[in-house]
Amino acid sequence: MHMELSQQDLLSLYETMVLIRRSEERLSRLFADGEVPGFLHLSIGQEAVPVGICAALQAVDTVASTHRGHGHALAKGVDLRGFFAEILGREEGLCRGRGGSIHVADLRVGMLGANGIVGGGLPLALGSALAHQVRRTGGVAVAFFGDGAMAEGVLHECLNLASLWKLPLIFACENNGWSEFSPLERQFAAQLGALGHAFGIPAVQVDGSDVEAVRAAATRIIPLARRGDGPQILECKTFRWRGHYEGDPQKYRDAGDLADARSRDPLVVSGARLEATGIPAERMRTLERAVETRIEDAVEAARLGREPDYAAAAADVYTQAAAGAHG
Amino acid sequence: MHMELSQQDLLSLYETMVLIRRSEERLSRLFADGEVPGFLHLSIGQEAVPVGICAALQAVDTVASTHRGHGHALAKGVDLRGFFAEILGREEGLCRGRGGSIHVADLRVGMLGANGIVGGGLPLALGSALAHQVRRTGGVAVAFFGDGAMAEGVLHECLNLASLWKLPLIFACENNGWSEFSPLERQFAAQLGALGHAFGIPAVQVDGSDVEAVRAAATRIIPLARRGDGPQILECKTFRWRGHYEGDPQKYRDAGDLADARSRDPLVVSGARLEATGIPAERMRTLERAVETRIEDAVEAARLGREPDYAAAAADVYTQAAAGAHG
Amino acid sequence: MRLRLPMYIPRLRQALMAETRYGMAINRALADAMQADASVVLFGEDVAAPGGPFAVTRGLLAKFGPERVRDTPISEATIAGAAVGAALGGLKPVVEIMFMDFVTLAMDALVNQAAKAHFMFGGQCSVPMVVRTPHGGGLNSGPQHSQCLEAWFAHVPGLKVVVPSNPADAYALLRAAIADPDPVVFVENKTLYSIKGELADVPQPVAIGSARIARSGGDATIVAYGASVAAALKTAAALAADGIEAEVIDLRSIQPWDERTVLESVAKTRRLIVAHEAVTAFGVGAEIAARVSELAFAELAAPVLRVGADFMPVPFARSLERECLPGEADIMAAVRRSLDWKPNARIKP
Amino acid sequence: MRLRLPMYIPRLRQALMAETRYGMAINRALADAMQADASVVLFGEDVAAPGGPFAVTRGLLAKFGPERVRDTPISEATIAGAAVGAALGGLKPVVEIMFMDFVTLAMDALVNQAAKAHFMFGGQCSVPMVVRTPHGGGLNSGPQHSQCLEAWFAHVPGLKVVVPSNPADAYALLRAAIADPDPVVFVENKTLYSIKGELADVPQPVAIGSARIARSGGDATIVAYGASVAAALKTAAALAADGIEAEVIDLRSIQPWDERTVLESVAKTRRLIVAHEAVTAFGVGAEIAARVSELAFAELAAPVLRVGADFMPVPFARSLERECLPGEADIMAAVRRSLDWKPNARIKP
Ligand SMILES: Cc1ncc(C[n+]2csc(CCOP(=O)(O)OP(=O)(O)O)c2C)c(N)n1
Ligand SMILES: Cc1ncc(C[n+]2csc(CCOP(=O)(O)OP(=O)(O)O)c2C)c(N)n1
Ligand SMILES: [Mg+2]
Ligand SMILES: [Mg+2]
Repeated sequence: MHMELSQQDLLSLYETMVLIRRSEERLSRLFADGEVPGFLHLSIGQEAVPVGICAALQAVDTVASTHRGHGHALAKGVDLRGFFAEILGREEGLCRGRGGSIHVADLRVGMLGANGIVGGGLPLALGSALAHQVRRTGGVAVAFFGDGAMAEGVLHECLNLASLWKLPLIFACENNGWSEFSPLERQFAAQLGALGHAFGIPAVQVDGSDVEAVRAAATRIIPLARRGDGPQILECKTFRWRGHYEGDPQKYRDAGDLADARSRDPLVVSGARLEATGIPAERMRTLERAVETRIEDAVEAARLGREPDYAAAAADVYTQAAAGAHG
Repeated sequence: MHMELSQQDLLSLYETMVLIRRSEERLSRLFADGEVPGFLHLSIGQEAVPVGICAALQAVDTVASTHRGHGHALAKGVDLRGFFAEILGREEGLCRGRGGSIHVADLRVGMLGANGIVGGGLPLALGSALAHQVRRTGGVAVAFFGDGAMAEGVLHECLNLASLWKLPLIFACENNGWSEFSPLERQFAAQLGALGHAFGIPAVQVDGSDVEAVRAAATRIIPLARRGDGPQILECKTFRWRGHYEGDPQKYRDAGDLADARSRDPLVVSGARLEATGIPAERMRTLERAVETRIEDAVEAARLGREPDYAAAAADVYTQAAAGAHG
Repeated sequence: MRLRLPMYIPRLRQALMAETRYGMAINRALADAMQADASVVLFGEDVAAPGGPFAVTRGLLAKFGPERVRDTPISEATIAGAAVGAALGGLKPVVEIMFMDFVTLAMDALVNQAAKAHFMFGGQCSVPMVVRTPHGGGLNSGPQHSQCLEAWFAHVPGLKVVVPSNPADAYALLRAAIADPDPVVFVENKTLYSIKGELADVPQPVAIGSARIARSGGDATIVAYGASVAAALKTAAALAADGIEAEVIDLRSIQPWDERTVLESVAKTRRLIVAHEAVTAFGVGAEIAARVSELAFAELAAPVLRVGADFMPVPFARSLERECLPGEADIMAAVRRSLDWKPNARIKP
Repeated sequence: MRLRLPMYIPRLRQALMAETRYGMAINRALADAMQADASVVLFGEDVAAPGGPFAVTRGLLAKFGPERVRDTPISEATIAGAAVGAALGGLKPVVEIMFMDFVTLAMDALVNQAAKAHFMFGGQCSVPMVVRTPHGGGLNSGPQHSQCLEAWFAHVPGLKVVVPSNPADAYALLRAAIADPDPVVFVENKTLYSIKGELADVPQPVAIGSARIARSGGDATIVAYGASVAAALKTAAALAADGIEAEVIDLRSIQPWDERTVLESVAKTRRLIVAHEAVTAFGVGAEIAARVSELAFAELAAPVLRVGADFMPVPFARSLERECLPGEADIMAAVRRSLDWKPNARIKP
């Protein structure tokens, strides 16, 4: 179906998925211990989507993310220490402790931010794609959004405008079947593909638990957007293992649905594939341990981090001290 | 293609179209003479759409209109004197001179108002349809909207929600090919029918210059919505003869486009059809003169009307005097 | 009808004045209103089957069925717009916007449609709808989940705005809002959902636009609303230990607001502090300060002082958020500044 | 750089200080900014081929091509949101929302995204975008095409808000807004588009946040912005005939606003009237009145008075709209009230 990846490439995808999985598992424990302020939305079970897509991106490319954005951030290569420090609310955080999990951003690597507004990333990505087009950067923009976001009117506006302007924009839907506590079938009456079709935007559906499949699809369609063919839709069917947020008891979800979700573990899928390539089990364990070490290092650094600087925050409402008073 | 109308029915449709045409022509002259404050958006050339659709409605049914709403208002049966008095800014106006052309409403006949916000009528109509459904009124709601409004996100949200909730809602698109000064092809990348299809909403396209065709389609689909089959789309291809607003020199429009528009005059189409039924020319002229007389009467009454009552307006910000002060 | 309770029957009083959480008081108000009036319907994101993101609408779907209690997709513009149409169609919709930050997506329906229909259509119709929405920080939810935007709505003729500070008011004001013929923005401070307070079996009605004197005093007036009322009351208690008696007024309604009660208090205390969680600049306090500074110019012994959030998006980290949002200490400092104000103190620009 | 013109060369002065309409000054600012900086792009409804609904962007498509000057569909939320993304991507978008009433559809992008990105991302990036939008009545456009909603934006930390009152300021403030690294809401009063004023060939820059003393005087201060500046100046001229010298301050920027200039004036005149076209209640004037009442408490000889639109949606009919919107007579009445104010006048609640 798609071209074979080298063992090395596959391993690298696997490694990033492990990084996301272990980071979020670590965050879950930190959250339970009261070390993470605010909400925490984990993407465990969905790792193949950001990893597969970001593997097909270049440094110049940009991504706009969602409230469930850890995977997008890590796959796009944000600084790991800055990532943990942000979520723990430290001065050393990517956003100096002002944003938290739901606003993790690292503009240096083209990660335009997680977003607290469902659908909020769509027009941002569209604007970013416009910048790529006008400035001829050769880049594309990716808008990640969930199945729940499909109900927001802004999706429609963005499909239309992206199509009219032939923008280098990838609509990357992470369809995990849930909007918070409500299942997709009570949230959205259309198929994204049909919708794209109406706007003349090609759409591909892919198994979002299979990182190779996601990467293959992304690798096929992103160059189309890049060369000026206009926007592309990539819908990834995926599974949310955890609650909507940490602490969500998921009473609305029956055991069958949860079991279904866990039956397709992207790590297991890729792990098996790797095993089949004859990779030594030891090499896998080494890789996993190396990832865990990096994470522990980042967590420790974050814990030792400073309280965010309030005066600096107050001075950062505008880019430079404005004349006059604000109140 | 559609069932034959009796001469009497056809005449009645024709009469309402004449009422709209002559009313707007009269408004155009009053506007040129400085008697109409504000903007004026005329629907000359588009009369068959509201007349054909409203002919298939019942008294309980409701319509939400647009900035180009005179036709919807008159076809739904608003009071003619109140209509002119409103547009001339008189106390006797339907809205006591507070709304004007762009806000003409007559709740008594289920006309929920012209609307200054493009797309603004869509969720209003959806809510009205919800009320019909919950209160089991047996009614349906109609959302009139232009082709330009299709780009607003709220259309998407309303298609989705109406489909999910199987609301008795008619999406009535008046596709005249123009959004103000911009042609449809630079405004919208999709076909409405395909969009409806994506949401599982049946869509019909019809010649919006042929009142019989519009009525026939409306008569076919409105009962479906009424009996609980859910929302329906009726797209009417029509022509805007005048500028976007009165005073618009239409420099953006070439002569061919204007000639095209005028080549399909709903009055001529229906007039010819009536003639073919053997109706005496005299009867037609009598009808026209009667309409003109009604209009002149309404204009005269409006001219003699009072200045709107400012104190009454100030007291009408809320339904009843609220405790305390507002500022 | 309110039962007057003889104070010498404490057991009965207990029974009739049960402790209820703020969130549950709202739940009961919704249930009672729906019971009393079949035209009241509820819709919003996750309000039906899941019972609401803050469990405020729990049980209502089971009680009133899927026709009247509905989950919507994530479509705030249409939730609000549909409420307007439903209200015009004879229903009394109560809709929820999950966080006040998301009203940004529903402003057209609220401001251009709901607020204006009664006036703009010459009084032909009313728009009896309620938008419930939680505002405020304190949960480290960050810049896009913590805003207090009620000043926007107070600036729009045609909308009413209420912000209850306790369970009894939450109940009574929600009933009043649902009964009101006009659109009401009903603002719930998220940190209040779990606080407890007394709620009578037959609760006393509260009129929209009427403030409540939460504590009497003659030395200074503190006007507050929502979560800031508790902070004001704590401040007043601390001041009382020093022999200073602050009067605390719980505004309850922002639009209309109870000018008379505030002015009467200021006529007595000659000092006014306005406290709210919203950003100070261009906030609700500005209107109150401006109005009282005008009408009570001669009575004021010190300038009206305002306490609100610092001028920044509500930051995420605990220490940042705590410092940004106003608290007891800020209200205390303002009261002290007011009391210490010297008539010939001259603050240079 | 500003050319200092020798006043004895009137012909040269004429040449360099041509009369320009407000709308054309904006057009020229756009053209000059686009000429100077290839990253400036323009998009909005009917701004390109049709040249803008008020002809403000006429000719720019021809000059700068379809890549940089674009017509959009009717999608306000996405226009504003795309501007944020484009700004993050290295462009300097200037977008148009055709009437300020339609910003109701674009609030999320402006308030939750544009305003917060710089702060919320820890200063990593800026959002150099401008939203141009016309506000105000006077054209009998009715309740949904006449609103002045600038107070909303002034309440949002992270946004800047400017409202020029004349062609020279329109030019200079638009250049400043485009050059500014932060999001600026640039508000144009529709009735001003056709007014004429001088605009130098090399116009003097104006800093956002700096007010302008439009007329000097020692008896009372009138602070105004936008279209109300002309009314204030006319009022001042009429007062001068009676020997009363009012100082008129054109605020120009609402957020930030030039507190210092206002306080300095009030220190001199001891009387302040704030005038704007927006609804008085919870409007921009409330903040200015509250702030000055606090900081200049000891200096004020009379309460700060506010003049704004009456509390209602802007009505359609000519007589209604005229009566609703504030004018010279209202400003005059307020100045007189201020001047006549007796120290022991006591207004009962
Ligand atoms: C505009 C807006 N409305 C509502 C919410 C509350 N909310 C946060 S996540 C969410 C569900 C999103 O579902 P989906 O897009 O499928 O993403 P997932 O959580 O499944 O990753 C909702 C309703 C929000 N953050 N923003
Ligand atoms: C939300 C909003 N955006 C923009 C406008 C300005 N406007 C008024 S009519 C119009 C074009 C509408 O085109 P269409 O929907 O096709 O209706 P038509 O005028 O052709 O009847 C525009 C852009 C508006 N009134 N409301
Ligand atoms: Mg989902
Ligand atoms: Mg059209």
